[in-house]
Amino acid sequence: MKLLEHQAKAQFRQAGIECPMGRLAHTPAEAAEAAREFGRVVVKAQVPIGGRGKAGGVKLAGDEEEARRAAEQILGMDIRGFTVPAVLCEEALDIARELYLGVALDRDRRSLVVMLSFAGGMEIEEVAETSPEKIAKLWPDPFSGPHPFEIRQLALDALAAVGGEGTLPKSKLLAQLVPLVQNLYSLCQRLDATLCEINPLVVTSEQRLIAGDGKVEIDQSAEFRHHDLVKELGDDQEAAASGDDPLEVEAKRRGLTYVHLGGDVGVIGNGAGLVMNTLDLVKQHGGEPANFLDIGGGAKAEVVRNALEMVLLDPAVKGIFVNIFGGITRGDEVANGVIAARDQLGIRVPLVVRMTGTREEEGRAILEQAGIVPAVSAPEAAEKIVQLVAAQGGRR
Amino acid sequence: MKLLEHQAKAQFRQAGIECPMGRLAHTPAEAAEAAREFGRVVVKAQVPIGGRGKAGGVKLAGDEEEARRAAEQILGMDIRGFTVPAVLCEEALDIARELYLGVALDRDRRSLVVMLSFAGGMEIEEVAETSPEKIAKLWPDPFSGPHPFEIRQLALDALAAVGGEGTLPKSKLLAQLVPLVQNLYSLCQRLDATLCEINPLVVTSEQRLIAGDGKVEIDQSAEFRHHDLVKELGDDQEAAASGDDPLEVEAKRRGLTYVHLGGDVGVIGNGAGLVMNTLDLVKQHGGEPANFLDIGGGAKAEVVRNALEMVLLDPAVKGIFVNIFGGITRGDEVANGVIAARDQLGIRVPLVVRMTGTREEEGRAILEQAGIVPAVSAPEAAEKIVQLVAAQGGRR
Amino acid sequence: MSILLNRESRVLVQGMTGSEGTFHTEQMLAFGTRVVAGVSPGKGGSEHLGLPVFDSVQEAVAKTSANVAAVFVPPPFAADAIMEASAAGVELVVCITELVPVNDMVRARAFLSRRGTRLVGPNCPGLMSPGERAKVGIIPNQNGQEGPVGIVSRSGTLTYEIMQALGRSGYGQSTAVGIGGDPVLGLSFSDVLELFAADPETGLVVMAGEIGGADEERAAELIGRGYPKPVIGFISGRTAPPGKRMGHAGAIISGNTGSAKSKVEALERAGVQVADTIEQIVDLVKQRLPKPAAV
Amino acid sequence: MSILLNRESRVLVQGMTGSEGTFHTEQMLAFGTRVVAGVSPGKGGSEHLGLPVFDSVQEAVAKTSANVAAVFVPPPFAADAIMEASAAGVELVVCITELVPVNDMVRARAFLSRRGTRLVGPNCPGLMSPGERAKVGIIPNQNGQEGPVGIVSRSGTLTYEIMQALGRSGYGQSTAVGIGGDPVLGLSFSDVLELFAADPETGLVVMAGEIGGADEERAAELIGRGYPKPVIGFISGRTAPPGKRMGHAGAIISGNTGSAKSKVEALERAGVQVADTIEQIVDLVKQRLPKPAAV
Repeated sequence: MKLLEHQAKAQFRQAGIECPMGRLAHTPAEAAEAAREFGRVVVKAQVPIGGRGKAGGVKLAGDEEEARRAAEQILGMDIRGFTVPAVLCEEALDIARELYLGVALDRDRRSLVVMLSFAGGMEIEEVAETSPEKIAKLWPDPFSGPHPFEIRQLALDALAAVGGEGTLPKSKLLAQLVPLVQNLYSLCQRLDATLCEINPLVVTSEQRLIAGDGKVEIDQSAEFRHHDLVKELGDDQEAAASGDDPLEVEAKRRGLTYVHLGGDVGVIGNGAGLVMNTLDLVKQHGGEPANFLDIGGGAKAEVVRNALEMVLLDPAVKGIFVNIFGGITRGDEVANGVIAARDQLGIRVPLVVRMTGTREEEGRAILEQAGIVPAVSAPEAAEKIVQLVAAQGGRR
Repeated sequence: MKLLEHQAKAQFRQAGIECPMGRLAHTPAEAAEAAREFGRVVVKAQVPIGGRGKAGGVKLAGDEEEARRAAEQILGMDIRGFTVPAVLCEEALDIARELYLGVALDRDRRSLVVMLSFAGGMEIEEVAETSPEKIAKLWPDPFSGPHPFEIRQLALDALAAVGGEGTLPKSKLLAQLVPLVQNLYSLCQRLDATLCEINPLVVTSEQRLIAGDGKVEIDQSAEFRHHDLVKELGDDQEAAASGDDPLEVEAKRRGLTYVHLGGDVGVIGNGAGLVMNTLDLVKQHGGEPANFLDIGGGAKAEVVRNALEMVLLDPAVKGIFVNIFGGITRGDEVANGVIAARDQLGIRVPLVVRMTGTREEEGRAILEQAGIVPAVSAPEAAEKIVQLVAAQGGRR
Repeated sequence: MSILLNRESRVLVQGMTGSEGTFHTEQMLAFGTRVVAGVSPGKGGSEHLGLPVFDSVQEAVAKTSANVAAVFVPPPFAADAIMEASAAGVELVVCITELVPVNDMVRARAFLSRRGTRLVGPNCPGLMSPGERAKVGIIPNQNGQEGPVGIVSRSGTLTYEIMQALGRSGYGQSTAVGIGGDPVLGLSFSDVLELFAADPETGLVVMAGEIGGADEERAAELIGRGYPKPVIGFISGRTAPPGKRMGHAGAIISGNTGSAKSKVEALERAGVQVADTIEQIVDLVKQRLPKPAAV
Repeated sequence: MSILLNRESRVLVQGMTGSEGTFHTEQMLAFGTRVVAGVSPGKGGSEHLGLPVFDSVQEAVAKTSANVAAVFVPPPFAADAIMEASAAGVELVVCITELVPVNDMVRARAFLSRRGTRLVGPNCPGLMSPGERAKVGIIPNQNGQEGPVGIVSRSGTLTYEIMQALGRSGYGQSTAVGIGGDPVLGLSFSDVLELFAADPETGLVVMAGEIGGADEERAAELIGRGYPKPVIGFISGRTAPPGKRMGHAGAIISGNTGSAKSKVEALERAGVQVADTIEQIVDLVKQRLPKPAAV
């Protein structure tokens, strides 16, 4: 899950990382109060998506009145599909320079990578593309974490990449970065995060390093180790996620790996590769997939029923293509699930089931007995479902 | 520093290690209260030394009255030189078996070692000598700590060493030991301890593992990382340490590495090896060293003054032998310190200074100018001081 | 011949006594695999499916000389099981378990790389060497057919599809390897391609990638430097919209990186023919390897 | 000839700009040591004692090809400095710093052993190869005298005493090594004895141990298996009462383990003559090595 800025910063603070003083405001009055407390403040929309600044979701306010007005403008605003439920009001920092500091999963190195750049701020993504040499990198041993000497070298490398022009003295930089990077890396490991990012990492005019913004993404597979936190943060995010696709929200609640795609052919399969290939097949045959839904390995009948029900919640769906190749998943289980769903849910849209692999015969027998004819090959099944949906007036 | 049992257990609890319910009592009334709360209790003297049980410092009390009486007997008792200032009153466990679990520094392997034995309890030291194979050992990588699979193997090895007779089912043992060992090891690392020991680790009749007693020793060199804790625990120990040698307590306060030995020849040197050899020399020449005092490497004049003052606090001292071989320590600094001390403290006992090594000439010159004749060789100096002390009526 | 797994391989199954472990161990045995032991901490000393069960991999290896481990334990314990197998001296670990925390795998990878242990997976179907009657994992038995095609794929079910489609045209496999769909994997496409390069039975390699990551691009670089055998490529997820996470923790497109387009282009630049459909894979194999080896 | 350190050794000093670092670097230079760089994070680019100062060991090694590091940094940073030197490819690290936390050293040792870096110390006087005019550490220059005696000792000041006493009788050193008095050390007595065994200049070894630990007993085992050169032993702390910690974190007697008696007996069993006093060391050396090499 992605944490909102104020959630990320709460984690940062616990980890010993300095953040600006601030408070969350749900009303313009609360924003004004923050300005009374902190003076000049930045009012920032709390939405789980980037590009807030460009969308007008971040405003500087010099006094209470300005803070009230900024909050009025931002609260309830729509930012790329997300309605803003709250703003974070933080003391405005005296910014001498903006660095970038992030700990992220590096798939290629199969490791976390620590990235530091003196060319931080809003343009970091452009920097990453056009002058990647300006981002110094460190791949720490995952058991030891980054050693102080490695962090110092990272800082020296980042500094050398901008010709040594680091705004604050080298010794001050090194002294502050060592604990900062250690804390951020520990936090990333402790939260089982795949991303912990500070951008900008602000160098203030007093030469202190302060986290200007924060991004944290917790690995979904590891959420079982962070039940309480995920629940707490998730509840808090419900409001912020109001702009989320309601079908995807519902799927998450049901524990299903579902992506809403907007077409009219419901797709269910087992294994992400297979489901993606199924989407490709539907497209190749002229159809428009309504969704991606992977029931995963070893799915039982109940999961299949749940998946069918989920797909049918999308009113655009005019037919469903179930594509199962049994490995861990067994044909008989899937067949039972399909039949249970059809009977209990009274499914009326066309249903094409293609099934092969483990317990294929048993599964086919069950389907046939129940009057459902399974398709033999995936392309054939794709063609069939696209035809059936088209016959119902769906897109072709 | 060594933690008292109740201090160690407070650390255990914070680390997620289960301990019996209990409370510290400074008076018999408080002990009775504990019995009212917990029922049958064990009343245990809190002293920083082993062998409490044999000395009568541990008593079982069935009710409030018995607890009061036990506390009356134990409080103020002298256990191997320590006056008992407080007792820990804990619920009496229903003991099915006593295991031993410890994390300790293994000098030979240059590593922490985790030790587990089913032959735990009071006899563990005897077991270690007579049947060491009954203690299973694990040397974890210090960066990863013990992996769960390693802890399971440790448990299996310990179990095999007693023929598989482990009192509780293997799966329950493994499930409880994995987090327990991880927690104890983490605690040891977090506290910079060289020993974290649970003995006995009690298997209760409900097959739970509970820490019956606890020993923790924090590495003195690492105390700078644990200032608050060491201060807090140290204050608490002051009372308990009432039986400590007052000279050693004072030396600790002065930050000096001093051991009181009971003779009449005060010894000061730089480098533990040199000081130990100086003690050996004094003994070889028929003298009795009053103390060991190592001023360490690079000592400045002020440290030397402090050391001389410390040695003179021992009323038995009839002469002082200062033996300096300069490496990091410089002869001129030592000479200045000796003179400052003599002048400020008005030292009247004989003083033999032997000095060689770095800035030896400068140091000798300073001493000679001030009227102190430095000795040439260490044996010669040892002989001289023993003679001088004997002349004062000291032991020979 | 084959890669990674052959008839001499002695397999132990971690988590054998669980329901998935039981089912798939039966299937492995039915395929002919030399499964020699199960490992279930706390159940050591018992028997399951006629095989001895041990408390630890160390004991299992000591008693049965197992050199391959199949991991069927639940996600919270999977990385530890992988490291246990490596520490016990097992040469090849195949982790079937899905939803293993990514940072657990980062640690396990670091642990294994120090010891030189090979890992396939996690979140993978495992591998099968049909000519050797050896399988570790969950690839359906009926898909195994001896032959000259090496298959390496990120997706389990797609591997089966490809095996089945090729099999129907008479093309069996030397070894089929599902490397798994997670962001942090053991063997990569490149690693497996190098093994296939050295395997005399393998005449051609089918490499089925998907969106996300850069392993396909890395493999393309390897092939581009000169690869001794024909390679047929396939990339799934080509119609997936960018920025959407497609189930596999691995399968997400962020900007241009890891897109199907980038992968297809990289492969084609390296001289790899990339199929649009599984049927086309079969056609391309037929062109490059006109005679399927007799089975 | 010598062990560990010779006239080709290129030494960098970590913490050179501090007061101890400055003083002892001057002494090392005066002795003839090829000190090539200092390392002080944050002070890179400056000069000190006429030598370039770098921000990191990595940079210092890249620019000066240093292969030996002397560590003079304060205790909280010492273990990190040791690991930094090792990671930068330095072959020999000599840590003078005392009071380094024991668990820091446990980690540093694990780090170094993976890379094969040699460590002397911490809490040691370092080493000196007088014939090579090379010294790393704090052994007083005036004690250095070229000759056939290898010295290895746990105590700094005792090392100086022994060097001085032997020197006055005309016996100089091939190399004198103070391995340090801490519980967790780099090179052990055994490690250094093995190096002396292979050094043609070393005709005899003086080994000065002390109470605590079992390194002396281990060394006795090594010697007992057959050692090519005479060894003279010495153990300090023989009159120390048991259970008392004698300053060196290392020097504590617990029960029988690590007592002076156990060490003396182990050495004598291995055929080592153990001296009671430093004067007796000189006598024994004279017996075993009648002619001191001309200097």
